[in-house]
Amino acid sequence: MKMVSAIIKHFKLDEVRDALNKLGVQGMTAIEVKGFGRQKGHMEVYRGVEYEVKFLPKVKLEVAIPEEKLEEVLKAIQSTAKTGEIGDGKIFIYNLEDAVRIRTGEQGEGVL
Amino acid sequence: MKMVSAIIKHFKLDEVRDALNKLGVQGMTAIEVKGFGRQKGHMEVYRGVEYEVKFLPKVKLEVAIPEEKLEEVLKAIQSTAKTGEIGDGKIFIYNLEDAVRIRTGEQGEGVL
Amino acid sequence: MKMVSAIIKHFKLDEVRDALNKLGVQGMTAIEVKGFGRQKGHMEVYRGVEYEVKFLPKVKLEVAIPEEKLEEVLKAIQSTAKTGEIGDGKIFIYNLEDAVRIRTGEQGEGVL
Amino acid sequence: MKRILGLLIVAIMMSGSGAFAAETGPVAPTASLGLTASNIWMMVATFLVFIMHLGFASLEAGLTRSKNTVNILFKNTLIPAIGLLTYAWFGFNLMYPGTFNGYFGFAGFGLPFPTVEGGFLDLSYNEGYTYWTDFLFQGMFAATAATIVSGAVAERIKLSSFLVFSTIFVGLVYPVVGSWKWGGGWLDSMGFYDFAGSTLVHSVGGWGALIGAIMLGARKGKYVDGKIKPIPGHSLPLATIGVFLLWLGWFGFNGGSVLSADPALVSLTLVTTCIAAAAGIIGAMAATWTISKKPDLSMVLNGCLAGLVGITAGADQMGLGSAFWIGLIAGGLVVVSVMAIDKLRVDDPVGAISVHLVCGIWGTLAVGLFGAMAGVKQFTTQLIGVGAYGAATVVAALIIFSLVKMTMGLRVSEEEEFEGLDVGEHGLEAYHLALSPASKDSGI
Amino acid sequence: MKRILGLLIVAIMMSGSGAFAAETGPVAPTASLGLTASNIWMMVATFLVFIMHLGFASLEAGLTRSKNTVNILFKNTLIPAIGLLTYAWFGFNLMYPGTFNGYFGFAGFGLPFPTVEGGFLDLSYNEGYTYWTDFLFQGMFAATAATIVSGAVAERIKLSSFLVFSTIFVGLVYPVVGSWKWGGGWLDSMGFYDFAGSTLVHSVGGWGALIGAIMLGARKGKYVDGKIKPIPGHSLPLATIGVFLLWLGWFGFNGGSVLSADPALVSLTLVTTCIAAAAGIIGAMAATWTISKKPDLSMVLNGCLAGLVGITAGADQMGLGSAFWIGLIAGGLVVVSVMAIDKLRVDDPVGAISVHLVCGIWGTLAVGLFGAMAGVKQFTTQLIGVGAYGAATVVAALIIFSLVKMTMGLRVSEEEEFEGLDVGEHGLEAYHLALSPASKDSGI
Amino acid sequence: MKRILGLLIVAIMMSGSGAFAAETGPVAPTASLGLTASNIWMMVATFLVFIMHLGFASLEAGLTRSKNTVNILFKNTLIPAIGLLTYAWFGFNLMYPGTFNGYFGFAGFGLPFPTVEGGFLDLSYNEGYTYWTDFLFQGMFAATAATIVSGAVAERIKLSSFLVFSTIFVGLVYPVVGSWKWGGGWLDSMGFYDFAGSTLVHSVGGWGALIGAIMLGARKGKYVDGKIKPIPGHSLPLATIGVFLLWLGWFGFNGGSVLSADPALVSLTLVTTCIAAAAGIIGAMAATWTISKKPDLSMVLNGCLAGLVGITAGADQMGLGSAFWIGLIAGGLVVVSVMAIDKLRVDDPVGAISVHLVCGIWGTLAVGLFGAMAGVKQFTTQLIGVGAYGAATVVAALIIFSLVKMTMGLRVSEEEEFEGLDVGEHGLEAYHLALSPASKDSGI
Ligand SMILES: Nc1ncnc2c1ncn2[C@@H]1O[C@H](COP(=O)(O)OP(=O)(O)O)[C@@H](O)[C@H]1O
Ligand SMILES: Nc1ncnc2c1ncn2[C@@H]1O[C@H](COP(=O)(O)OP(=O)(O)O)[C@@H](O)[C@H]1O
Ligand SMILES: Nc1ncnc2c1ncn2[C@@H]1O[C@H](COP(=O)(O)OP(=O)(O)O)[C@@H](O)[C@H]1O
Repeated sequence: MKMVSAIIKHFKLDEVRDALNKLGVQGMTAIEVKGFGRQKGHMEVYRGVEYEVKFLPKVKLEVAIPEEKLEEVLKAIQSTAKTGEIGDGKIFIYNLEDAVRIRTGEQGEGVL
Repeated sequence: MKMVSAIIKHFKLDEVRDALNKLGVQGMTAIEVKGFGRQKGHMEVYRGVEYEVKFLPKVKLEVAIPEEKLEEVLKAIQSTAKTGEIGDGKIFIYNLEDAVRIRTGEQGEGVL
Repeated sequence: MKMVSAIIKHFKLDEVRDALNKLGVQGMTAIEVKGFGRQKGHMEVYRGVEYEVKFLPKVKLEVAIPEEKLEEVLKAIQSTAKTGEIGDGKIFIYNLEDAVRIRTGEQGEGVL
Repeated sequence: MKRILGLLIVAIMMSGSGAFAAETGPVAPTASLGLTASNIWMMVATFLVFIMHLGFASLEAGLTRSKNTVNILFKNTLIPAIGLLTYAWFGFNLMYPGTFNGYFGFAGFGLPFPTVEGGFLDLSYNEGYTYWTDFLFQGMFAATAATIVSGAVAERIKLSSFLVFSTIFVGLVYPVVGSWKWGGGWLDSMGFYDFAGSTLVHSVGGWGALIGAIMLGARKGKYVDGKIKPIPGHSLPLATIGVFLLWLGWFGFNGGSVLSADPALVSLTLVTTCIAAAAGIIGAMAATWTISKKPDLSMVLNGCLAGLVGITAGADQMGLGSAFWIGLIAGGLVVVSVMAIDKLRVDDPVGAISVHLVCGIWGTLAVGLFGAMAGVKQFTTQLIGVGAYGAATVVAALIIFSLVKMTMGLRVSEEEEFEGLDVGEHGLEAYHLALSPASKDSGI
Repeated sequence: MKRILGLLIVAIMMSGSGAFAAETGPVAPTASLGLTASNIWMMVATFLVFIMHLGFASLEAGLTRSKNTVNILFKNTLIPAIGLLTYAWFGFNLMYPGTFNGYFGFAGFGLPFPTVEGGFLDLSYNEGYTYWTDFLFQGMFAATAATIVSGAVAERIKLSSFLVFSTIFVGLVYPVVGSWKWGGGWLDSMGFYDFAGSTLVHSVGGWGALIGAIMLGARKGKYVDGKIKPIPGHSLPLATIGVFLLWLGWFGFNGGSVLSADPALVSLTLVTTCIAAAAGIIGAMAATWTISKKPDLSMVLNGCLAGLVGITAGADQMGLGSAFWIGLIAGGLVVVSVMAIDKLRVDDPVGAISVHLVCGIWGTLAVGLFGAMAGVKQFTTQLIGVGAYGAATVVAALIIFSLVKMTMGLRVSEEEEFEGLDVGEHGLEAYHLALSPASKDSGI
Repeated sequence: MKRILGLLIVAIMMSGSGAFAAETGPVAPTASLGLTASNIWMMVATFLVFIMHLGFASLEAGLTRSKNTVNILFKNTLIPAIGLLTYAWFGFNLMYPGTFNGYFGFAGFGLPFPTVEGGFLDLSYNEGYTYWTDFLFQGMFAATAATIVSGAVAERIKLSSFLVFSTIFVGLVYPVVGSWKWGGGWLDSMGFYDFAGSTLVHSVGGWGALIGAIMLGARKGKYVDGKIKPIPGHSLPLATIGVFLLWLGWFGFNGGSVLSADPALVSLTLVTTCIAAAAGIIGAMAATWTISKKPDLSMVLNGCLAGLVGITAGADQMGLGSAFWIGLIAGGLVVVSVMAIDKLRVDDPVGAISVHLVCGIWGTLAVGLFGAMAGVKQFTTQLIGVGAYGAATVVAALIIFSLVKMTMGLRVSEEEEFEGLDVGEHGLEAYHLALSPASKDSGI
């Protein structure tokens, strides 16, 4: 099992979710985060003093999937979340050792 | 070392924490997230237009533990977080390569 | 590639970020979390009833880096985030299997 | 709910012209200067009492959880609407029936369209205000009694059940028992004194709150394994705005109860009101700081209201010293009472019972202990009044809540309670705030 | 923007003493009791109308997203400033030009410094208020018309463009069309009736809002793939505070429009105003509960305002029954209208068009259907008035918005819209809230 | 702290009847129409000044971090309570001692219970208001001076230390220096003019704020490595609500300072007040837009207050042109001043020093530059007044703050400052908001 963690722009969330649903992904978790990468933040002014807001708001989407779906999931996220401008985000892939469904106690790929 | 990441219902947090404390778990981190799985969200209405709120609020609890505790920790979370209804949540298990206590610079299982 | 996840005090964020930037780290993601470890929370009172606030606010900083930078990154975080008091936080290290830049679709260490 | 609503609307429609009576168009200007001046004062007082509804809405929303905020705001928006309409339709004529048996009287449905010739709009009606001002000022008062209940039953009562309860409580119970004193009924004849409503408004609301809180039971998670678990309010700025607006409103609540702009009497009333509010703040601060070691803002806010409720029965009968003591004691009392009621496992999220019932009783009795009317005889009469209002309101609230419980149910489902009434009853959430830069010194 | 601002300032400077006229220092006290009393009332009414600006600011901010909150608060802070200054400089003298041709008149730049001897400050000016009170009350009114537009164009209009539009709209359009009725112009002669501005203020603002919303187009993400996607407001407590403050303000808006403290007339006006507001709440609740199955707080808040706008044209001409029906229908109407306008793909984040334009028209026509003036002839005249104001304002708004669009552009960039106007236009965010303990029953 | 509080309470108890004096029960109605009307006005003005306390509470809370919000609300709730009680106990009699040496006088502890026969409640006391109204209006004023300090020392001062400072500052310093002008003292004799308190209230508060901010030092993290790091306020909606309420309050602050309802004078005062506020908004917008390239809402809000503070000293002496210029300059001045004070490393979280001290001085001097009193001689007298109040208040504030620092300490621990004073001083957090659906166009 893999855990795909994608950091994307807020307004792309709906599209990405729909794309993943179409691939049969049945669950996911979203987290509000702040980050920066090549995209560098922006200047704000408060009471005459300029300062850099370094971290910009993004959504982090975590999706646990069976290994065989990895390729298509990555592709789906990458293509829907893309606008072509910097700040589009990144996807990180972790190995997931196991998963448990709390309601039933089941374990393994079947719970995803 | 393992990192156990449990997505649970808010009102179960206290119970889960107490159960883990009893097992000797000395630290954990909680994050507010939104997610869906088998549980599908609900409808809301705003100014006459119905729409689906797809992501429901959950708490994600991250607990780093020594490998030997994994079994009992999973069991403790699963049994206390369970209500038996869909939406109870999921537990994900990652391998944790190392851990550092910032205060002292110590590394390894001892810091958990 | 490694994912370094550091749980630190809010007011240390700026320093840590600057230290990492100096090491050539080009991106990171911050998340507001609540946690406890050796540091145990504090008492609050509401309408005459005392109760323990168990989870204290922290920032979780996630930084994906090439493996060879791990050592220096850990050191940089540990030394800048440290105040010497309990509650300074912890660093967790995960293996990162892959990373994708959404804008371009590139994969691998180069995107970090 | 919809059916009941429908019935209400149809009923109002049928009583159409009957209900709101003949209309003959605008009236010619009248011109008594004294009336003009006093009427201005009474209108200002009306505005101030009106703004108390925003005060209650803010306070109650602030002291409860954000998942129930829409529900609370909704109730507090409906209450003045229901209050004013029922008061126009029948409440005013129940409360001021003219000459009656002292216990129950009714001057008929709807308000007449008063005319100058009829003597409603000039000095022959009153030296202090016109018929319309009278109605509006009294109507705003009426609605506050229902609002008090709202806070105590918050976060678990079904919306429709609450609306039905409120309609009956504010439409029937409040005016009928109110007529006993302000309508010139039996308690008035007996010498019972309640200047602006420590008992008639606040205790009446407070008794309703008590019965409601008991019949509903506590919020899930409040009392667990024999321990009290605090459920902190979601926004203390909102609660603070509420209390300041309520203090502001009290200038009209007490100052308007003079029923004229008499400079000496009104200004004295305003001063005693403010001194009691200030002393209530100090009293509550001293109590909470002593008992809890830390000064609890929510208690101090309750303390301000406690002082205000306490002075209300005798605001025109006190000097500054008396006002100070009444307020100071009320401020201390409210802190102790909030803790005691919690110990009794009666779950009152905003402290409405302590503020309005406990301090309402205290203020009513204080008329017999302090100021110009102090004396054993008056104290006894005050006790009788307190008892009579308590008995009548408790019985009425029990009956209404029981009927509602049997027919529509009182409490939302456990699941809805967990999820929040906002989503459950309204399908709407109160806040949509993106996670924003932290305020804990970090650069995020 | 800066250039325009600069020009404005220079212009004001040049007209320096000319603009604001001769100053001869404080005036000696005058002493007519009737004037004193009435003037107090008119000043209180002025304060109440003033606080409507905070009401609008809160309502509009509450019903939009938190990333645009600073921008909305900024606009709503600027509007009363712009309104008062332009009104002083020329608006007042455009609206009340004295004897004129009935279509356009201008009494010159700047206000005279009135003197008692000149007859501005005692009974010879007016029995109800002094020259200054007159100006301030009318000036506060003027600014509300621009505020109405602000809500409908929120979350996408460029700040500088909005400020320029508002300056012209409130400085020129509002007073000129206003003079047709309140200045004693042609519609006044014709018998058109609009007591406190259902048409002159609310519809005028509403037409501006409609044109603005159409010319700007919808917010990104509002209408996607042929579907309406709701964009919920970020804080319903803020919106509720706004509506209560607006109701409070309406006591002055309508009550002050009597232009004296005449007890009978003012108090009747206040009662019809409140009954209509209450009925608007009930009407909207019934409509939203029926249509959407769940009672939507944002609709009920709009319903309250709808009732208030509806009664405004004839608040002094109605009895309670009429006021009730006007308010009830307005409350239902606003719900239907909000949904219909959304279906037409006109994106009005706060419902300003439905509340102010639709219910403004309804209220104006209601003068011919209900109350003392009801009749076919009056109804026809009301229709003519509605049409005349509609035509004139639409044309004016079209011209101004088009000129602004051509010269400075109307809409922010797509990127800025996504990021929020707060960061884009102001470099400032409205909230800096750390993630705080949840209110979902958890211990975090 | 508790000990001091105890002492205070015991002291009040001991002076019991002495303090608040004999009570003889309610007084008989009096009946002078002029007094009745003017007294209504003065009561309304009192309410408006009262609501300024909510304005300050909202503004200060909004412009600081959410981890200190409970603390700020607590202080701002306590201040009117402390202010009113000390003013009743001795402040009023210090400020208006009757005939005295011009520098210090005291008419004794406690207020008499005034009677009609004694001439306190009818025309023989005053044509504009009763004794009680006088006390309450002045008492509300007194408390504002302490509130001003609160903003500048926010986020780092110990609660108990602040309460002790405020008690002495508002109880002793404000009335004694106030007596020099309004009590008929030496500056009054000299011809110094300060209509409603640009100096007596705002500069006095502002000097206290300056000394407090300097003695406390900056908030941790404000000035780091020689650079200024902005610490944005946590809620600009709250701050905006605060400023609108303050403007509303100023109608009473300035309008009430006429001390009668004289229609000409009061309405002129209201107009100059509003024009200056509007011009202050424009001035600050122009300054911040020019200097920072982006229009900063927090600066524009300060600009509005700057205009109001600026006009306060001469609100009854100006024409519209003068009022405009005074406000416009104040609006620009406040922006420059906020930036300059920051450069001097004096950390004033809300801009209190710039608004109240700098613009208070500006307004006081403007009386000698604009309007009816303009002239070299008056300007010199104004300068003397500014200097005298500056010297006296600085010395007094230095002494009190030093004593408090030596005995109880001034500043919270570094750890508490990081964690927030809400948890540290009160064990309570201001907000409990669950992370809610984002408002950044996402579906979460
Ligand atoms: N090395 C990294 N470690 C952790 N998160 C990162 C890293 N680089 C980027 N991110 C996250 O991805 C988001 C998008 O980065 P961005 O600068 O847009 O990338 P790109 O250069 O591919 O356009 C950032 O806001 C941050 O949250
Ligand atoms: N595949 C997944 N990847 C990431 N998170 C998931 C996934 N499936 C479920 N979750 C998380 O777990 C939560 C609970 O899911 P739920 O539908 O209740 O599971 P179940 O079907 O086991 O009842 C969701 O809200 C979501 O946050
Ligand atoms: N075992 C753990 N698993 C997950 N997070 C942890 C764990 N231990 C500590 N943390 C996180 O680290 C933060 C700092 O812990 P702390 O008690 O300060 O550690 P220390 O004992 O090293 O001082 C906690 O608030 C929590 O968020």
